[in-house]
Amino acid sequence: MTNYSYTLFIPLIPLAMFLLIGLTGHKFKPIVSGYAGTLGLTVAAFLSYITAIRYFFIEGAVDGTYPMIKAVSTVWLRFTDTLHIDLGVLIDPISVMMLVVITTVSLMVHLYSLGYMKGERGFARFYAFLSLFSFSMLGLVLATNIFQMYIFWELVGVSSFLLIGFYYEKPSAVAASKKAFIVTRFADLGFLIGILMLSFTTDTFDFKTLTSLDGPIITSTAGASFMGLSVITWSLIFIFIGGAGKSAMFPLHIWLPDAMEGPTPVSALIHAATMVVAGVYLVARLFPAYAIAAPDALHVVGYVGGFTSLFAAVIAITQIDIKRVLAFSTMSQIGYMMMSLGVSGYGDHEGLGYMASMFHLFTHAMFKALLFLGAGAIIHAVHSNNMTDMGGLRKYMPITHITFLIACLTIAGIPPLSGFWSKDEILAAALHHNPILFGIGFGVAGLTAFYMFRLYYNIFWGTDRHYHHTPHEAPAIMTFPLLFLAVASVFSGFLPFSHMVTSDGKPFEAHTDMLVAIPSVVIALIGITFATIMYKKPSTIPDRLAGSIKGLYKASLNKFWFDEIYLFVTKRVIFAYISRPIAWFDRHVVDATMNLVGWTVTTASNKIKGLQSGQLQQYAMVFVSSVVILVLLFVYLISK
Amino acid sequence: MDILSWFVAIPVLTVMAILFAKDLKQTRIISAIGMSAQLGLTTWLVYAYLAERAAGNAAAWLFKYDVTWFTSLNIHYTVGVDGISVAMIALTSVVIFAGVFASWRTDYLPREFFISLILLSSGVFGFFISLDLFTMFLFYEIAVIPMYLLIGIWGTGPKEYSAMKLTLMLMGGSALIMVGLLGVYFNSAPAGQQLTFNLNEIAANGIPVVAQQFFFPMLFLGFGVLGALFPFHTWSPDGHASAPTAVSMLHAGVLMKLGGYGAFRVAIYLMPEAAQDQAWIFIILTSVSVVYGAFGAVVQKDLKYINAYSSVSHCGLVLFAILMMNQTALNGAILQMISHGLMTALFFALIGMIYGRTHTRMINEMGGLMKVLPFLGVAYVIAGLASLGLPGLSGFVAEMTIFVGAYQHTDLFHRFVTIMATTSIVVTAVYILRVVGVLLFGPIRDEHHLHLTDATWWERLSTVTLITAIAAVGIFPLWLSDMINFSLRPIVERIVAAL
Amino acid sequence: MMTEGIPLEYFLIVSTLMFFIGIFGFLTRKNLITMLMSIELILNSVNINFVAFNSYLYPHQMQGQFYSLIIIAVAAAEAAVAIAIIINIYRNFRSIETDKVDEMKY
Amino acid sequence: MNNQVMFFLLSAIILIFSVLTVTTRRVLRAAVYLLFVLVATAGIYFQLQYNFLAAVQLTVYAGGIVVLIIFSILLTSHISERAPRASAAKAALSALATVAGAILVLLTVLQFNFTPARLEKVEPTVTNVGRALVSYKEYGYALPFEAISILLLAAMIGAIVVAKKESNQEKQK
Repeated sequence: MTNYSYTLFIPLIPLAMFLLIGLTGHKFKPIVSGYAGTLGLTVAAFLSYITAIRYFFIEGAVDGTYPMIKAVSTVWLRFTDTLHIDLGVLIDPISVMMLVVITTVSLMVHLYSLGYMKGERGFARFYAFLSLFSFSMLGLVLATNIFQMYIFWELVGVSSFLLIGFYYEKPSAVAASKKAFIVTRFADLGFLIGILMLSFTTDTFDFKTLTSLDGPIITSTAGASFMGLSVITWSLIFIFIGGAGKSAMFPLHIWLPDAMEGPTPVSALIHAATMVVAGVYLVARLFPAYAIAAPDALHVVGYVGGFTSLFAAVIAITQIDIKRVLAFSTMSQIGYMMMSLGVSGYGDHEGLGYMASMFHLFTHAMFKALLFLGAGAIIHAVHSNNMTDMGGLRKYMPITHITFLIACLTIAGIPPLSGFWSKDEILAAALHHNPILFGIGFGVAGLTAFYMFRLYYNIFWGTDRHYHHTPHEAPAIMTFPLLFLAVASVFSGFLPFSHMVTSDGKPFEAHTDMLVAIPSVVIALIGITFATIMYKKPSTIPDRLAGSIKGLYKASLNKFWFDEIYLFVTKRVIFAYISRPIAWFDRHVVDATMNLVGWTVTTASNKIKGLQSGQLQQYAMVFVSSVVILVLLFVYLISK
Repeated sequence: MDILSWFVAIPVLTVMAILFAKDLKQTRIISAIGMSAQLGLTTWLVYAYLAERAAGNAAAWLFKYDVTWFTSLNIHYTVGVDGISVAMIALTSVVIFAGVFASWRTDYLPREFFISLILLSSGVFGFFISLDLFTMFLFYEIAVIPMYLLIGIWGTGPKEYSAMKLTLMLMGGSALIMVGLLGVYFNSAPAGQQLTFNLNEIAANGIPVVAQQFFFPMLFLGFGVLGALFPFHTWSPDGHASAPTAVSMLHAGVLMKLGGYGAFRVAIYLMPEAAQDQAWIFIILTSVSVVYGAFGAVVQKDLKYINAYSSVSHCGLVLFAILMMNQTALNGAILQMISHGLMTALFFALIGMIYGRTHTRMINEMGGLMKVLPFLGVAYVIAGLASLGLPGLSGFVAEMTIFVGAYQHTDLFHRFVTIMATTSIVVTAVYILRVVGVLLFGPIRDEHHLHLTDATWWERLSTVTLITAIAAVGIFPLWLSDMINFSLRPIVERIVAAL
Repeated sequence: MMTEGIPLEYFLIVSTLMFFIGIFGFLTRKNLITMLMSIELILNSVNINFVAFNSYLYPHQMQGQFYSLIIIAVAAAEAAVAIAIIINIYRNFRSIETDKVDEMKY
Repeated sequence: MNNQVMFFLLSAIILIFSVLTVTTRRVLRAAVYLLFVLVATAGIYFQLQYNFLAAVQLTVYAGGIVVLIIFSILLTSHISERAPRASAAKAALSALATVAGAILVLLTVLQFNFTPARLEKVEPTVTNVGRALVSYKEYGYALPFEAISILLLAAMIGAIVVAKKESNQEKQK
């Protein structure tokens, strides 16, 4: 077996950069930090590519299976003899794939930010956080055990928090970062409970043991059950809640649109390409457990994913803020991936959904990062996030325009761009397993094409707006990542994913199902056509259409009022009916009880003090009457 | 003199030296030297302890030393350390060291202040090294009583009230402890044999179960008061809010740990049968503490109140874990004591520093301080992240150990309350982020705050010491955890054997 | 015998009544001097008791008589000291009413 | 018969003047009434044939203490001054307590059956009293005698100190 221990450096280099920039960044010129971070990531990316090439092409499958290799592992914290958190590096197809995705996108974002963030206050801080994020995300995907994953899970959460709140003087950014952290934290609670339940049942955290076919999960007979589902199922559902939180699945999605308050490169990296797919990655990581031991949990995953993808697509149609459109589109696409996992079986061609999900994860990372970076370039030029402030930009920003168009076509699923291939596999998998989900997926494909082109036309076509200064193309340091990602978006579809990343590690032959491919292309084209009619030239159709379905339009525009519901629950219910009463109870009941004890003692002592009045005759009176009473008692009453 | 007694002697010597100091300058230099020596000694102790263990010395207690000081009642001055006490001593040294620097600029009666503060720490050290229950109690009282003066004289706000409340409630706890200890003493040996206060001898003899049932709740409650057990925690918000910075640090950071440590060392260790029988009552109370404290913190407006309630929650977790009575949870309890000690000390230090600049602790009167006070801001964020259990900082290690340990129980009740307790991590995130969001982020709310100056060197030293310790525990928890585990094993075996 | 026809009980009744009259005076009079006089009444009633008991029950001894003597002596001493104190109080308080002399309370 | 008449007369004087002593509102009169009581008590002693005691009673009490009291009264209050009436509640309570006490004691006393001793009586002559007073043998009272002497001395000095000290302080002021 090959020695992969050098992969340890892939996460450690960004960590070192984080510490270096974080501790000494303020001593140098800001740009030094940027170069240092970028350089570090370049090395990491280089190592990742080497690893991928070695793993997939040089070493290849052993006995027809891609092995799961623990390259490095050291005990970090011991709970019991069997339960201990190890820190290590796990090499298997999905982790290697994720290494490539993360380092690539992260490197592009690092480069891009050199231009985008130029002159910002806190430039060094930005790069420090980016490095921290890269470290955490790489640690997450390389995790050898579920607790290590949880550790890095939290770390990516906090990096995301820090980056969303990068403009910490802006109240909306602060609120968004807080929201993101708390919502995902809430989900992580589910994750943690899931881990506790799982570890209690199986007595291990180790992924290799958990997912092996003769491991404790899969071999364990259902055991105790609760509400008809086994403990394993429950724990996997809880773990999925964690994943759903990070991946912004319904109903834990509300943080993602707000997270767009962060700098745009961050949105591209964290909230489009890498961190938000952690949930998908988590389910994929435990996939054998889901697929074999807890199919019910997998169904939950599928339905949640399917519903989210539809739900988000509907909202995306009406949003004005271009980053929000992209955010909902991200949600929708991740829902797609989840759905795909949900409709997958285990092994061989049954595992098509799994493969498709990973495939889509890969391609999505490329084109979504591209879209966000493109959006960033546009925002950089226009100084606004709203598409109502844009229009006719195609002549000012040709490179951005072309790359953005490519990305739109990719996400819409037009062959032969990468999005087509991955989406096609997903739909094929859904068709075989669950027609309802297929229907949803099919509809979402059309909606996606529609809203993406609505976005595209609104930005690049239509009339010029009144710009403060003439928009101009971004500098080369920003356009290079766009071009690179555009190329990746175009060609990544041709990667032989079914030969590399499969549910059981064994390659299989996937073929394009014309029965699925043709309708999906057709519906995408229909979506694009509608968008072209409505938005290419200024027209009144959108307004009239909106008028005719007013209720739905309004619901979509307001994101189905989910923010308001959450706000209601947190502010009105938790604050007003739990926290405040508890605080009140503490002050006015518990504390008052203690004070009452004190008051009783003081008052009693004051009263007793009053007895000692200094009045001689009062004492004498008491003395005499007491003697009389005592004599009466002892001589006459008790003795007789 | 034996090595451990120096831990008591150095503070006492420092206090005596301070008596000859002329002004603030000399006082603080002497204090700093004394506490640095203490920190150095602690480092040496940790090293020596680990070296002994590495050399294969498997005795439960190391560096033992024994003198009889009251023959007729068989009271000894017996000292010794195991992994748990070494950890607690290390915590105390770090916190007192940071505390001295945090109160660098005490201008009102500085000599008296430092004398009380350091005297208090000598009590704490004595408590952690004692193996004789009576001596332990003596040191406990030494640690608790200067608190009254420290809050009553150097405090802010309704300081007399708070000091009185705190002292009286803790004295109430002490009274229970005293009764419990006497109960233990009179049941410490079979009839006709010499009664003893020695922890190990009592453990070896065992206490009759009937007596246990009676004295366990007294001892547990008595220590629980100091450990902020619901509903006896209300001294904590007022006390902490009124106390001066270093006192809050030491009190929340170390003194509250005396409660947890005592509950574990005395109540649970000596009376496992009763503990097993009655644990459910206290488990309910502690899990209430955990959740209640967290929710209570959400709506507070005063920084110190927030932290005090947060302490209630975190210390509740300590007692909660102790009551789970298995190796992992107990290990978690000790880790949590250390972790909470460090981070709450950091919090209070920072709150003191911020208060010293803005002259308010109301979060809604401040805002955007990150911009003017970047060092303190970053430190506050780190403290907050430690508090909400971010991996890589100490809180995570401790909480996870507790949760995993507590969940290992086979019966449903324990697992259910564990899940209840885990919800606190979300609520913790809510209040921590709320404070960070309002206090540090956003626009600057008060124009006067624009001209604030960032941390001075002593403030930096104080916070960096604590942050380093937090990160050290958080990043390399294994040595600490293994050290504690090693010493816990015989204790847990004894507890389990008794059941 | 000069006590012929007078049973012991008669003396005791007189002394008891005198005793309680003294107590009543002590309880009701506010003037310190009248209180002192009440005390003298009480002491006298006791003396009568002692003497009567001695005479009737233990005529072969003289304890009762001596007790009375000693009591008289003590009463004299007491009166002297008490009056010194009273005068002192009067100097300080310009009054010898008991309810005004309650500085020592609490 | 004479004895009885004499006794009742003395008893009546004692009781009536006792009551008057504690009830009169004029302090000086109270002192005079007290004098009557003390004299009547001396009469009782005479009747019991304790002549020495009676003499002491007359000299020390009637002659010494009452005079002392009268002097102090003159020092501390006006002749015309009338003591304030005790409050009704206080008087009632005191009366209740004393009456109850008196009844209780009387009941006890009268229930008890005293049997007068038929022993040879030691004549309480001055000779006998004097001998016993300074004797340190059996039934000798040397020790109480010395004790009382010291007490008297102490009281004397004490009285002087108490009465004098304040004036010194006043001077210092």
